[in-house]
Amino acid sequence: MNAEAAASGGTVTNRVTYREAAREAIRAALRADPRVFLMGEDVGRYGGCYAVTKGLLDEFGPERIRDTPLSESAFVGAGIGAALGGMRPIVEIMTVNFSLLALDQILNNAATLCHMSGGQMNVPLVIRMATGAGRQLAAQHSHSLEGWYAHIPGLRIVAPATIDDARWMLSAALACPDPVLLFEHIFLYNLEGPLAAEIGGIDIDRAAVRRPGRDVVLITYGGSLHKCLTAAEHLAAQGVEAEVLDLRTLRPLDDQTIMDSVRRTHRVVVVDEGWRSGSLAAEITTRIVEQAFYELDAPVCRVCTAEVPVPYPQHLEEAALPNPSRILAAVRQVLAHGESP
Amino acid sequence: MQIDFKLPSLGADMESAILTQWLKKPGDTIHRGEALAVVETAKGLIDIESFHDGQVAALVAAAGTKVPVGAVLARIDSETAEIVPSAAQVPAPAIPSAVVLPKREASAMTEVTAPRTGTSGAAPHRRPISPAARRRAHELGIAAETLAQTAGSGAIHVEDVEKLAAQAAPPAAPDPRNAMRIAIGTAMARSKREIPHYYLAQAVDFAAAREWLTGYNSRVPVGERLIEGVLLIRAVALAASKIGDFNGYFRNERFEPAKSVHIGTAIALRGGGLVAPALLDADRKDLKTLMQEFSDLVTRVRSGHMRSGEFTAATITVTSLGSDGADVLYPIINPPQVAIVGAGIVTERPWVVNGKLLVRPLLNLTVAGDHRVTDGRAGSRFLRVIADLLANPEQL
Amino acid sequence: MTSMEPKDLSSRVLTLLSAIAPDIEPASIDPNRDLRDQFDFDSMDSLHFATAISKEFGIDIDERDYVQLSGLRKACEYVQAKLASPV
Amino acid sequence: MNDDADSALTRERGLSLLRDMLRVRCFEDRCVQLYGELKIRGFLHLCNGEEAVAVGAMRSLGEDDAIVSTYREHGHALARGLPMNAVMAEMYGKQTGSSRGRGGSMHIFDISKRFYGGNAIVGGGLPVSIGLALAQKLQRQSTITACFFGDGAVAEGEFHESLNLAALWSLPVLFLCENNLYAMGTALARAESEIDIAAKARGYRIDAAAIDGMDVLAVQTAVRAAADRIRHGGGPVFLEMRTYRFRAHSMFDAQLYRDKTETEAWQKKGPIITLTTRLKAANLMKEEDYQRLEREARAEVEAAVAFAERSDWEPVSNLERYVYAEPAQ
Repeated sequence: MNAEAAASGGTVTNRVTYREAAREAIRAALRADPRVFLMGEDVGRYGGCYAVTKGLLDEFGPERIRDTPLSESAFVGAGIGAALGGMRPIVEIMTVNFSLLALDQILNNAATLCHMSGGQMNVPLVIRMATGAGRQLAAQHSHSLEGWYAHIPGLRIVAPATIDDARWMLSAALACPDPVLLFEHIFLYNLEGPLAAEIGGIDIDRAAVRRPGRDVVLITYGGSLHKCLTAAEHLAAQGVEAEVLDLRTLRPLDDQTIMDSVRRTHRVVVVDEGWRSGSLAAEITTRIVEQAFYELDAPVCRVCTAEVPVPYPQHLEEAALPNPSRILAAVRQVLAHGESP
Repeated sequence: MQIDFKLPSLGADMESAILTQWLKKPGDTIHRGEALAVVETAKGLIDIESFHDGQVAALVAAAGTKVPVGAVLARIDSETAEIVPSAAQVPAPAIPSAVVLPKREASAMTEVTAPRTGTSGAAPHRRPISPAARRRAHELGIAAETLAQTAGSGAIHVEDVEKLAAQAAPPAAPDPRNAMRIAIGTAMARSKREIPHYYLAQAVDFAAAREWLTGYNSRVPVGERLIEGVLLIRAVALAASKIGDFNGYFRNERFEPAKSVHIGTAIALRGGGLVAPALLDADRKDLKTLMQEFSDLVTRVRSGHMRSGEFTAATITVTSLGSDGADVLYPIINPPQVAIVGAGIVTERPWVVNGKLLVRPLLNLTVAGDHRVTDGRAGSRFLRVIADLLANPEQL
Repeated sequence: MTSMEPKDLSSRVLTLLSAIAPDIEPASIDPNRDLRDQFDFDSMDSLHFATAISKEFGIDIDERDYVQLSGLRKACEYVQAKLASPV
Repeated sequence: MNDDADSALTRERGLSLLRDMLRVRCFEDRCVQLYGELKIRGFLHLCNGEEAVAVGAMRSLGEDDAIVSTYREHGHALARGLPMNAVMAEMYGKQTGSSRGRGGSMHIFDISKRFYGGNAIVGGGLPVSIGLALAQKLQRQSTITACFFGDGAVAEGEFHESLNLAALWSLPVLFLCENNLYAMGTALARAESEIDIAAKARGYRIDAAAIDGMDVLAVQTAVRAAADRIRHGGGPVFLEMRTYRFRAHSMFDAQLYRDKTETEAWQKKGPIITLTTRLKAANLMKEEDYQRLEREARAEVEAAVAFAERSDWEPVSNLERYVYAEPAQ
């Protein structure tokens, strides 16, 4: 936040990066509530693998900005325990790729304790993770597993894809009595844009239409949002008005807003960086068939990552991931469907 | 040799940095691995090193400025630069461009059009129609709008569409003749469209055949007499079994020769229309048997008791105009068969026999062939075999 | 065979014609007109008609006489003549 | 490649070790430049300063022994004998790379050298290494498995589970911990309650020792002795190689967590300087030898760069190959 914004307050907007917005969200949370503390690998001295937490150690000290050893199961479990014990921890898992080492704690403890204890205990924990591919980090560092976590009852899963969401979603997540997993796609950190100074009541329950349209809806989240917006601009030049729907919350899914878009456009493309089989895109497609079957003028089309471990070379990675070209091809397909052969 | 010292990329997602401090000034010597400047990145201050020994020639970027990755920061005079030029100069094979989103998708997108139903905006209550029903309506040529107006408010399914189509049909029972007309039309249109026909005609001296026939008929009771048509059928059958390329089907882009010879005999119906049921194994039956079967066939056609198999079994068709009609008949092949023999009427004509001009009963025989299977030379050979058999009826 | 009442003869010949050409409406037949013109009678129809008459009335019909069976009235007259003076 | 580590230091043996370390050092420095020029992308973890561990260990391991490495693996791969052309082409992501370009810097594999590759997940290789050792034991093979990992892995659960299982089943595995004092950006003392890693290993009743990771001769001798013990059924051995990395943890690291003076102090006692000083003192080599070896090493690296530059990209049509085993041709 540069000086003149802070000084004037009010609704003046200034230009920040997604990274700075995310940092400001953590800073504001730490200031607002003494129970809040941050824990994760290299979040302190190193300043965060993606530099989101740079400078927080100097401002809040080592007790509330806690570097951990490379012991994901231990420090995520510790986050759960601290939440049970009355704190409001923010745990950073460097990337979703390392969260697999803490999957047991997340699934069998964080997500399950409330129900297992008959509602006596809830886990007000927020876990932040970087996610996604596109920086040639190869197979083990390029996973998109939001769909896995969105499968687990007891967890809330959110994916801030805009600078405003990066800034304001965290407070809503911290206020939630249940564990919230917040996914930050690595492509978004350098995103720069205006940040509204004060947005009251940002929720984590609703999807958002980022671009209204008429002929087709692109349903997406996180790192794929901006690919869809790019595709939508190309389509507009062709006279095709594409609606772009940012899911924002992946569990629970905002069925109401999804079906509204389907009713307006009758043609659907779901863009999801996960692998197609058993993906979030599969779940969304099934719900549309269950709830808006007669609104469909064409089968739902999905654009997902090719079912391969993400390869290192740029041209193979690009071919594997959803990209505007593949989104445009999918739109052509749903628009052509059903026209006279 | 002077080298550009550029801002290196220091991280997977680093796009630029702020040059905070120069550690060398023009004229200073610099060693490989020695820090030349300090830049401010999202991750903090990072020293950037020179990869060559040499002397700083000039500082290009000013301290405090934001510089994109790859921008020239300084120039260095280097002695060690004579080793292999830094990889940057060597042209790397281009990354296949097809992968990168073409800048202007517009051209490739020309065929994208907004769906026709302009009403999809704030359409009033939209009657639910199942995809299957929508497709069936399309097949039956019923517009979605008319579907939507049908009574009731529930979803429209396939059976609803078919009921609607049935009601829309004319109350009178469809005229069978009309249905047959459509069937013949469709087959003939398809034949014209798909089969490259070639036609050959030849006049045949029918005198011997007629003479033979009159003699035969005079020796048998009325019920066992033959007609000219059966002679032609027998001749074509024998010719077809002799030259197999005219006897069979053209399917899946290739010719399938038939093992047996079933002659499709064109029988005109009263008041228009034509059927061509098959006389099975006509090459293996004598004229007497063929005549009985042919006679039975015509009787059943007249009385409408046809067996469906008989319509599809024919491997080649013979058609004629009977006793009064055109001189020459140019028939259309009945798909999937690959040939058809046509006979005009027999008429008295001047004809040269052994150099003398005589009056003879001539029959104009034609054959239409499928050029995908046979060609003119084979066609005329086939025609000549038929003509020779008719000229020597005792061989039939 | 005694000569037959003309009415009786023509009804029997008409019955024969309907038998071999069931697709012809008997009432629509013009006795004086040629069957070929009216109903596209072909050589097979003529042979069937001749065979039926020959069997019905037990008379032999030479091929050359088919032309005399080309219409209904003509056929009746032919049969009448044949019956009157069997050759 | 398994010459006798115990024999007295000769010129020939000394220069051979120096040559191998210089090959690694020049390769790593060239990678920094190539990364700056966008030729190499993704993450890049360099092992400057840890060359003695790679060269000394590989010199004492058998050709058929199994090797499990980490994402800081270029030195291990080159010392193990993987062709430099293939390793550099893999850095570029070219089809001629050691993993057909699919793995990149962190995932270099070569089955012909039984080099079971790097692993981007800290500690990820430990369970795999005891599995390889179990297979060797069950098949009564005389080979062993060497598992390289850093001090960061010591804090992972897999470290505890793997060491316990290896000791419990007396598996032929040699644990080689490259303790370079930092787990990414976290100093050892801020990550481990007990910073004597060798002592930790003894807690599992595993024979463990701490070695000066900067002394290639010491490393070679220690690894040779440990490998012999394991080969003769002595059960797992744990060697803590105390060393230091001269460059950042990886590309895009401002090294806020340590002071430049510390790095400079360690550079003065680096593996290459240590060996060169000793050889010169025993006048087994002269400065021209050093210059020649460095020139040869740099030329080999440039040849590898040229090879990588002209190599082809894997065609996109092959994207979905090798997800599952391909039927034997």
